[in-house]
Amino acid sequence: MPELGKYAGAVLSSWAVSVGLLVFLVVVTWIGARRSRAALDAAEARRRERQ
Amino acid sequence: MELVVRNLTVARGGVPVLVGLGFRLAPGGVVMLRGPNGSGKTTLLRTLAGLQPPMDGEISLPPETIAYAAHADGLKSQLTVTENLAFWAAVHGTRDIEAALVAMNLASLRDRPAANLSAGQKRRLGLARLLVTGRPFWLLDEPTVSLDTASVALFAEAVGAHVAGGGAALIATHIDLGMEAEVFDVGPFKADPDTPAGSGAFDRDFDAAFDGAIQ
Amino acid sequence: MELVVRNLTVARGGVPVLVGLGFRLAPGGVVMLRGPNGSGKTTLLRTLAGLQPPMDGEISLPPETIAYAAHADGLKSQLTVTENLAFWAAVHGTRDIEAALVAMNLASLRDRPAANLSAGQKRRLGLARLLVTGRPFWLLDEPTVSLDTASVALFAEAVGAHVAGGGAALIATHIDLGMEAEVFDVGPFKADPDTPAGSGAFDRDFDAAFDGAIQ
Amino acid sequence: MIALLVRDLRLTFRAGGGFGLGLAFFLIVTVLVPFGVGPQSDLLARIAPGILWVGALLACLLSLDRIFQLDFEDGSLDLLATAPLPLEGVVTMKALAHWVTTGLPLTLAAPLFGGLMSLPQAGYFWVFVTLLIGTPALSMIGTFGAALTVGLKRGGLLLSLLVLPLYIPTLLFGAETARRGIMGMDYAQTLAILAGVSAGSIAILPFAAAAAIRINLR
Amino acid sequence: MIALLVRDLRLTFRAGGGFGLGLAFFLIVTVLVPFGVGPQSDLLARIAPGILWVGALLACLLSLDRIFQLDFEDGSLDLLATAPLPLEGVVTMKALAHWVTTGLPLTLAAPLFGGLMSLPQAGYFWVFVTLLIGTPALSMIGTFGAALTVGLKRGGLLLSLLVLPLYIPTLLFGAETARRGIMGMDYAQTLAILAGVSAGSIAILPFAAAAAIRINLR
Amino acid sequence: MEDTRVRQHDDRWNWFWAWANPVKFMSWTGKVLPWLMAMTLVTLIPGLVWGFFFTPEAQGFGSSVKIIYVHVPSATMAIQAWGMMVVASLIWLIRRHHVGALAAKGAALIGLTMTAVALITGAIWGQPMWGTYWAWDPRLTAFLILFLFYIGYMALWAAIDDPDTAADLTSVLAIVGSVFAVLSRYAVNFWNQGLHQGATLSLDKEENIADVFWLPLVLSLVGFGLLCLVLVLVRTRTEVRMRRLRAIEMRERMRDA
Ligand code: HEM
Ligand SMILES: Nc1ncnc2c1ncn2[C@@H]1O[C@H](COP(=O)(O)OP(=O)(O)OP(=O)(O)O)[C@@H](O)[C@H]1O
Ligand SMILES: Nc1ncnc2c1ncn2[C@@H]1O[C@H](COP(=O)(O)OP(=O)(O)OP(=O)(O)O)[C@@H](O)[C@H]1O
Ligand SMILES: [Mg+2]
Ligand SMILES: [Mg+2]
Repeated sequence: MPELGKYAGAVLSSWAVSVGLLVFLVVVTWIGARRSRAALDAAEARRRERQ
Repeated sequence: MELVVRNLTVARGGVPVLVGLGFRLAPGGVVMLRGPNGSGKTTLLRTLAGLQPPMDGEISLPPETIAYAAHADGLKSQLTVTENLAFWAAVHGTRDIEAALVAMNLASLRDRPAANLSAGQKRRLGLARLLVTGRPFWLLDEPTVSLDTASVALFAEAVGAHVAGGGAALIATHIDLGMEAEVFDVGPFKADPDTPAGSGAFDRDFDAAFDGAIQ
Repeated sequence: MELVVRNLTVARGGVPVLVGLGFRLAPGGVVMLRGPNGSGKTTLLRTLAGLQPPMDGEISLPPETIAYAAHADGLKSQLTVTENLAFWAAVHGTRDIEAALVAMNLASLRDRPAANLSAGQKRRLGLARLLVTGRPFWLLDEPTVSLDTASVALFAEAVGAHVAGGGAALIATHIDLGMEAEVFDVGPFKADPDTPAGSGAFDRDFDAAFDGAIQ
Repeated sequence: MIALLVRDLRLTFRAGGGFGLGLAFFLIVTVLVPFGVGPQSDLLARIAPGILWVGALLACLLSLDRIFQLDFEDGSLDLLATAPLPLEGVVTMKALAHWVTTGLPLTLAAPLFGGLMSLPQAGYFWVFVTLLIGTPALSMIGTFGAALTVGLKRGGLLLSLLVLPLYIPTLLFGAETARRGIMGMDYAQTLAILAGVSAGSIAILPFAAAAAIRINLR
Repeated sequence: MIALLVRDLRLTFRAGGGFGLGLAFFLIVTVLVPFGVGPQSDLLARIAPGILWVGALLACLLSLDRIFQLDFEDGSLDLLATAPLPLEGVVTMKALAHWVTTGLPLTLAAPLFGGLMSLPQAGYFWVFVTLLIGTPALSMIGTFGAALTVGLKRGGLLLSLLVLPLYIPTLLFGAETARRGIMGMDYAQTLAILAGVSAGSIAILPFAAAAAIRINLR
Repeated sequence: MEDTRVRQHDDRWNWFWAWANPVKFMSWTGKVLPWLMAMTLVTLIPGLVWGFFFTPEAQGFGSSVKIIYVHVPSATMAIQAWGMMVVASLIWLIRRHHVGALAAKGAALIGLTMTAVALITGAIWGQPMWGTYWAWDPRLTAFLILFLFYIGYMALWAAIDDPDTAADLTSVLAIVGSVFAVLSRYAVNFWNQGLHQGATLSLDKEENIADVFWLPLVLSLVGFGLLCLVLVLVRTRTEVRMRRLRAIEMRERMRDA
């Protein structure tokens, strides 16, 4: 852990927020991708069944 | 002076609804559009009216000859009968609203605000609006919704008069209007949900890709 | 367990619309309400449902036995079929929505948002809502507006099942639903515009005053 | 009754339900004011609590017509009126749902947006507290106004006009308490009145609102 | 085309047309702000031009959804789109009607309401002039936003959200010019840009708005 | 009547646009994505770790200079994402390639998040540097407006049911909005003079320490760029699937009807 001195609060909180938001974005994107893939696979299967 | 539709595909939300439609409507003709709920009658009429682009096929008619009416009549309840009509006449560059008032038996109501008209009278005013457009081809979408039997007869009469005068009408309706007309059932042209058609490249390519994967 | 109406006067905007109505509806009965546009069918149904007070006369029925449906079904398009039904069940203090889902052939659609239902399916969901209220008397106002023939038949069937199970229905409609029913025409009860009736004291007093002044 | 609250919250949070729009409007008002009056932070600091209150009030106001309008249009309101629930309870639940989806987020966001207005340190606390006490009154009064105008075609602006005078006491005492709190003056009295206004509204207005709905459905 | 303008004006002035509601909202905002920030007249005088501009902008904003919504609902918009009028012209007339019924009254009323905000003497002139030049841009931009959201069920608040960022340049230059004018500073440049924003909006946005309507009717 | 439907253009760029065919897009992105993800990991993580742990304090900034490694890349990406959205919207409006519209839709949330990161880190940095979390500095103001644009743009997408209509309208909004965003940026200069750093890194005036700060910054800039690229591609793929899913569901509904 580097020595941050009097700016420790600012540095740590801004990094925490940034990393947090980035992780949030990645997770949201990942969940969305998985959901859409599952839903579409089910729908394509239904469609194929009909043919 | 004829409305000719050839091999027309109309779409709703990018998905074809009716495929390969063809018919013609000549002056003096009335065509009743039939089909179950959701079969695409409204979509077809809006496409013919130029409100949405056709997905495929051809619509040929002389320019600016179509008057479209959904069941909303475009009447302003705060304006009087005359003001309503005069506005639409001005928009269409015609001036004479007297003839339309007389034809639709509205002359005695000319200064009533549209808000105070009964449902049947409103419908007559809507038809008068079609008259002042001066356009021969009427496209009517469920024009008799929640009209009683008497009002329906009145409506049929008015359409008859227009047609007798060289006009033509295409009417989407579920009920029997009791007028002499050709019936055009859209049922047979229903798009097969499983064979995507038209130029909406998105789905066609997809189906091809997925079907390819299976075969 | 019978809905009895005696000498009823219903009013719209303070003006009597139907005067001196009387009829009775027993379990197992279906009554079709007939009458031209503006004759007061909607007004009558809303009065029976308790949404507006009668102007005069008497409505007798056991408390909390009426389920009312205008053509708007009170469905939320963002909620699924189950969520919609469960809500109305909770409001009416019933719990079991399964029976209603099965009865209306909606079980396979249970997780669809209402927005994605076709018109006929929506109507079925509306009827399922009536079922979960657990109330015997259905008051239906133009329930088949813009339904096609197939959907109308389906609807008639559902009402038939309810009635066979000891329910009763009062239906205002312009079209023929093709079911066995008593017809009640409101025409003869139409209020005469010139003879003020009921307890709407305002008009009656005025009329009296002015008539007095002239004589 | 709980079912009604749950349904309303669910509807608001689903796509297209309009959650967050009130918040967005609040943000936009607090952003616009500096654009209007200029960027000097001393000036902004002085008007900040007042403007935050006015912004929250306007944001609340604009979301009022949703309270009953959708239920009226799709017929749910008719059905609720014929259901075995007291209409007073329905109205209260509607007001509560409105507060949870509008008043509460506004209260939580106000200290945040205060930063944009150079709100002084003590202000964060006081704006938060006064809004927390005041917004229930805004929701309840607004529900009453919405009940009065339900069924009118373009009731939106009329609703604003009806409700705004009713909002003035809440605004006055809310903003004044916040200002006094920030400046370290005696705030007990105005705070008590603010709380009184809230409590009074919640006690009385459900009956008035239910009566208004009954009349409007007639 | 003129017929359309005449009809729109007539509709607004008839009972229930909503003329005056924008004005009333403007009045209420200017009344609320003193309640919010407190009655000190020096403070009010400093923020007066900015608040008047913000108030006018909000009042304008809230009347936007009327521009097309009623015509859309009763089917007139479909019929206008099939009529032999260019849709760009229709849109321009709609914006003009909106300006005549909202922007112009606001401009005329602003100096009047300025009194409530202790607006300094010179301010009457400057608020009037900048609003006169700026409100046409507000109407035109608003018409574009209304065209984007026509047909959406509860488009009102979404419309505000979309339009407000677009209003920022107008507001900035308008309020800044008024402030500079009042303080006797050099205003030529900002005034010229304000006029440019107005002219540019009127020149370009009718096309974007007409395109949006065509898409929405599809 | 004139046939107004948009035909596929035929010109010598067709080979290029073929990549935007949804099926082809799904297949090539599926192949490229793993590589891009790997590259993201090997730039972003070292860049951030270097920036956080192994940079010295800067004169005048102290250790707070470390904020720059999240602040500047996110600010850059916020602007890039908007630029990408506008270009993708134009592609949709002009060439009617669905992937264009869907990519624009996918980029919006990324842009919004990056804008939020830049705003928040900037605000936190402002407290020690300028003594205030927020000042109406032109660059800060412009970012706030950008933030509002992103919200409005996403709200419009969410509000419209029909995907093609939504694509058209949001594209028009993105283009008109850009004009007004530039105008606002210009406007705030008249209104307030700024506190914010100029366009050049104030640090690199002192040549000898410049590299110490510059290299990790470049590395994290590249890392952020790659991350955003990966996210845009993944989100676009999601949107393509959702669009396809919608079409299938509509066809099912048609069959039921
Ligand atoms: C909410 C507040 C802030 C916002 C929205 C913001 C936004 C931005 C933007 C948009 C850039 C330009 C990135 C680019 O052009 O690629 C930037 C760069 C930068 N910011 Fe900030 N900033 C904020 C606060 C601060 C603060 C408080 C500091 C430190 C005192 C700071 C230091 C820097 C530095 C050193 C750069 C790099 C300048 C360059 O060479 O381009 N920022 N910021
Ligand atoms: N807003 C919409 N978005 C997407 N698809 C829609 C929309 N409205 C209708 N559809 C679908 O488009 C198809 C055609 O609808 P259309 O309204 O043209 O039918 P219609 O024949 O007029 O039916 P009705 O007799 O009920 O009026 C239907 O399958 C319907 O599900
Ligand atoms: N909002 C209103 N205010 C005042 N009078 C009204 C209002 N709505 C309808 N009326 C009048 O009340 C009378 C009864 O209307 P009601 O809606 O009950 O008729 P209905 O039989 O249901 O007609 P329809 O078959 O058209 O539905 C009509 O004469 C009508 O003109
Ligand atoms: Mg139809
Ligand atoms: Mg009726």
